[in-house]
Amino acid sequence: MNAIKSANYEDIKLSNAQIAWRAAQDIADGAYVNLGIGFPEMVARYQPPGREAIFHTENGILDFGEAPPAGEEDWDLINAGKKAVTLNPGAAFFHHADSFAMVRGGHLDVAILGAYQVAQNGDLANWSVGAKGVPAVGGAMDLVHGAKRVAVLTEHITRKGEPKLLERCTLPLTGVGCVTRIYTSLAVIDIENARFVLREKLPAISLEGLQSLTGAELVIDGLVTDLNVPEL
Amino acid sequence: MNAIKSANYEDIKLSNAQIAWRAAQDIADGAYVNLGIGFPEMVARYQPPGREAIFHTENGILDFGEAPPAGEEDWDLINAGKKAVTLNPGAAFFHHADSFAMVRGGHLDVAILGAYQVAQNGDLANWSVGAKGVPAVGGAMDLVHGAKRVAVLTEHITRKGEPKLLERCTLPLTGVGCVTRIYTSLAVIDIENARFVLREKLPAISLEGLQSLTGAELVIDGLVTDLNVPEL
Amino acid sequence: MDKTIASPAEAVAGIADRAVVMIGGFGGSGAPIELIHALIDRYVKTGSPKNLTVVNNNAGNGHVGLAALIEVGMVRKLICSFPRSADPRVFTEKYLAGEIELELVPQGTLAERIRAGGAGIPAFYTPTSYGTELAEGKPVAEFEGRPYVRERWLKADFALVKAHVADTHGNLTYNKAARNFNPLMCMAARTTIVQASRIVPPGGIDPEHVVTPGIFVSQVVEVPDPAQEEELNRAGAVYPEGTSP
Amino acid sequence: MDKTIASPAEAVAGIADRAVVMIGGFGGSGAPIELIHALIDRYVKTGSPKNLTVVNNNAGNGHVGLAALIEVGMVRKLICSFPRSADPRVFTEKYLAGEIELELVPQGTLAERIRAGGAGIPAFYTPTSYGTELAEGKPVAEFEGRPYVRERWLKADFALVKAHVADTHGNLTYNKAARNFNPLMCMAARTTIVQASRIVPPGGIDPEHVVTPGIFVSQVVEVPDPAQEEELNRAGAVYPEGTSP
Repeated sequence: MNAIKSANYEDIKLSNAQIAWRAAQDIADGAYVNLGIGFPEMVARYQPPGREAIFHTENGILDFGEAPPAGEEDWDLINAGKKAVTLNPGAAFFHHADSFAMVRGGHLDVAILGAYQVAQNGDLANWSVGAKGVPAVGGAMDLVHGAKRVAVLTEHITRKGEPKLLERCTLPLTGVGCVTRIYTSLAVIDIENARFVLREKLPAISLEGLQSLTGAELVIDGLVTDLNVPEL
Repeated sequence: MNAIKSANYEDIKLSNAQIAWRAAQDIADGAYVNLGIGFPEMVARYQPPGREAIFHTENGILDFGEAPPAGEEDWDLINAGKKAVTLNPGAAFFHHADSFAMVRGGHLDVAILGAYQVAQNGDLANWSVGAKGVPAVGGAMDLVHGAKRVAVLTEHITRKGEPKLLERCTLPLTGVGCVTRIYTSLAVIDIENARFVLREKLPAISLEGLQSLTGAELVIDGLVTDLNVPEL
Repeated sequence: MDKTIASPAEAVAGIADRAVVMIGGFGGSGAPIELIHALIDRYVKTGSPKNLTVVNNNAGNGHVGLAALIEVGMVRKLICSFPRSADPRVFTEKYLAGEIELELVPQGTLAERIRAGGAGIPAFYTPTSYGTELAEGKPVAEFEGRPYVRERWLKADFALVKAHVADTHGNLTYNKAARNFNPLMCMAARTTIVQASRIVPPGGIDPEHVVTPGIFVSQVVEVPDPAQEEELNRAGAVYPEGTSP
Repeated sequence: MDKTIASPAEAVAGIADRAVVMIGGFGGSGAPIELIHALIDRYVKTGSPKNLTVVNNNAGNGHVGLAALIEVGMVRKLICSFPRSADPRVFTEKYLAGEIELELVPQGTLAERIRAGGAGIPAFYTPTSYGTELAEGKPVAEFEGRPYVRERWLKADFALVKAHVADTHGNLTYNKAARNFNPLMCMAARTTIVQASRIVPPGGIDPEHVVTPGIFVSQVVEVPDPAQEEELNRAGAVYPEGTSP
């Protein structure tokens, strides 16, 4: 990637909130959803009016809500990111084996996760940057093989300007052939038959420009529409 | 077996209640116990004073008590034999997977079951009399490989006068090498190193008489005491 | 989100011929009699669903509930642990006549296979049934010198479940030992249909007391004062009414 | 039968060197801080227990609870899913210095392995970790054309558990999401030691609301107003007090 492209990228790309907003539009009313720790958690804020998703957290809550005001935290009522949460009416508590029965047993409609890399065959790398440091996996490997639909939210390229959507992941895998849709800062891409199929892209970037920031072929198979997201 | 021996057997043998009484004396205070459907259920009546066992039923209750008076049954509160029961203070309900986690996971101190046949290697046959009719197994196969101690209550011989304690079971097995103690209508016998080791016998029967009603060698290894049981 | 369905008839309308149907309960406790009878009503009127595979601990008692489902001829195969009861004639006669298939499974293995189906565990090892004819043909492995039998998960197209209280999101509680197989079957079916004595709004069940979280439940239908199989049988009931046992 | 023990110190007195100890909690929620600190007190006084293998979802935070147990040098090996936290320095430094062994297990696999240990299931298959480096060396099998990894049960000599209410028979409830690994660990340990905010007589917990039945519990000790790890850390606490972080 050359510097000019990266500079341009910073100008046009969606913010994390905007990527989360776009992902939220695809969540059906009544869906059971797990949001990965960090940036994917923002998806909960952008549920379209009239739709009510139910959020699952691995540590044993269904239907938790917003964070409580500072000072009113109950530290027995936290999410997988160890942040204090509140409960919605209709919430339930359960132990970890039941929680991961929900995950592994295919009961979640969608899991939305962050990514270091995604390959065109659906492989995901999001838990380890390799040799150094302390490895930590949490529930990611369970989620990618459990939820009915596994979607990824990610910047289209790394801070160094390198593509994150690749022919093959080079980092340690979280799961094999598990991702079916990627919401990036530039585009919405489905994975079908081990290919990246472009569905939506920002009007501000050309198809060629997008391809040059992508580490594997972007296939056009049907309509490619504009990726329109409000200011947030 | 000849008819004379069988006639004599009927005169001297313990009643089912008496066999159950004897088995109850070996249950420690605080023990968690599962009693097989039917005759073994009588063991609960004969807990020695000052000892409190907690009874488990496969369908999902710990610490159930006596049957309620007729007409006061709650048919959602039954035991594994589908008989109405009551609860003791400290009872708990749980689903079948948790119930058999207790069984299979080695959490029960003792399971006390009936038997068609027991072999000197600890094999038990108590679920099927072979080809004809409808087979039914229930929780017996789980109990014999789960509880810390598996004991059997049984008549020493069949109604036809045939031995039930054998070198090898001839009926379909419930479990392999699982029984460690047998309370019969004539004796208390341990299974050790694939041998029947006689511990107690009724004073009214000779060692030779007992051996003649037993289908495998009765080994003497240590003291053999009198089997003394009150009238019940 | 509201999972409430107006009637048992509507709730069971989607069950197709040859479906695998788990039916909760242990004997009569926790047996969803009204859902079963609604299914029989449909069959009597339409001839469907038939050739069902039913998973239950037992094989019915008398001439109501599961026994009635078998008696009218809707069940091709039964997967259960204990096909005996106070009055098991309906199943026994069909079985001895070769009109119904039986897969006999030890009770704890049955429970664990259903849980495994719900938990995404395709197979597991258990000491239960090792060395017996119920383990014939199943893979065996040793762990720490002890032999175990490999068992497969059990899943269903539908589960018919009896709960005590449900909320409209499908969170459930049960009444006493009526819990038994019901929470497990909720997990293991593609579509879980629940009859509850009472349906309350979300928040009507304490989150600490939920036994089955709503994620495992597809539909809830209110059946106040549900029948108890044991009481029906003591009264000599037959279903459908007017048929002769 | 009364499983009550007078103090955390007495409750943890039997834990030997090289024991495998499961410690409940997810981060600070459900972490049995007082039992852990009692164990540290014993080690500080007697030099034992040491070379422990600890099973927990995490690796401690700050300088209290599990982090303190590691910091004083009692832990030889940690089995966990996520050894990161707001302040993971204690574990990180020992790990990078090669002073502590780490077995990293996906969170759902960790939970299921513990449950399997408690349920007498020596091994099971899961899709989790297939094709990743965490599955290296583990047997793989296909079911219905999909690959799965075989995982083994996990058992412990002791479990340290935090409950909300206990009765003297060991029946337990938990507070909100503090439930997490605690009920599973109760099942999987030879000796399960529970601290509860309140101990009530038998019958003090509704049988419908028991989360952990007493059969899984060996000892209960009352710890009213237990510490929350998060609050200790926000206050900059260090255990044992007076040591420097």
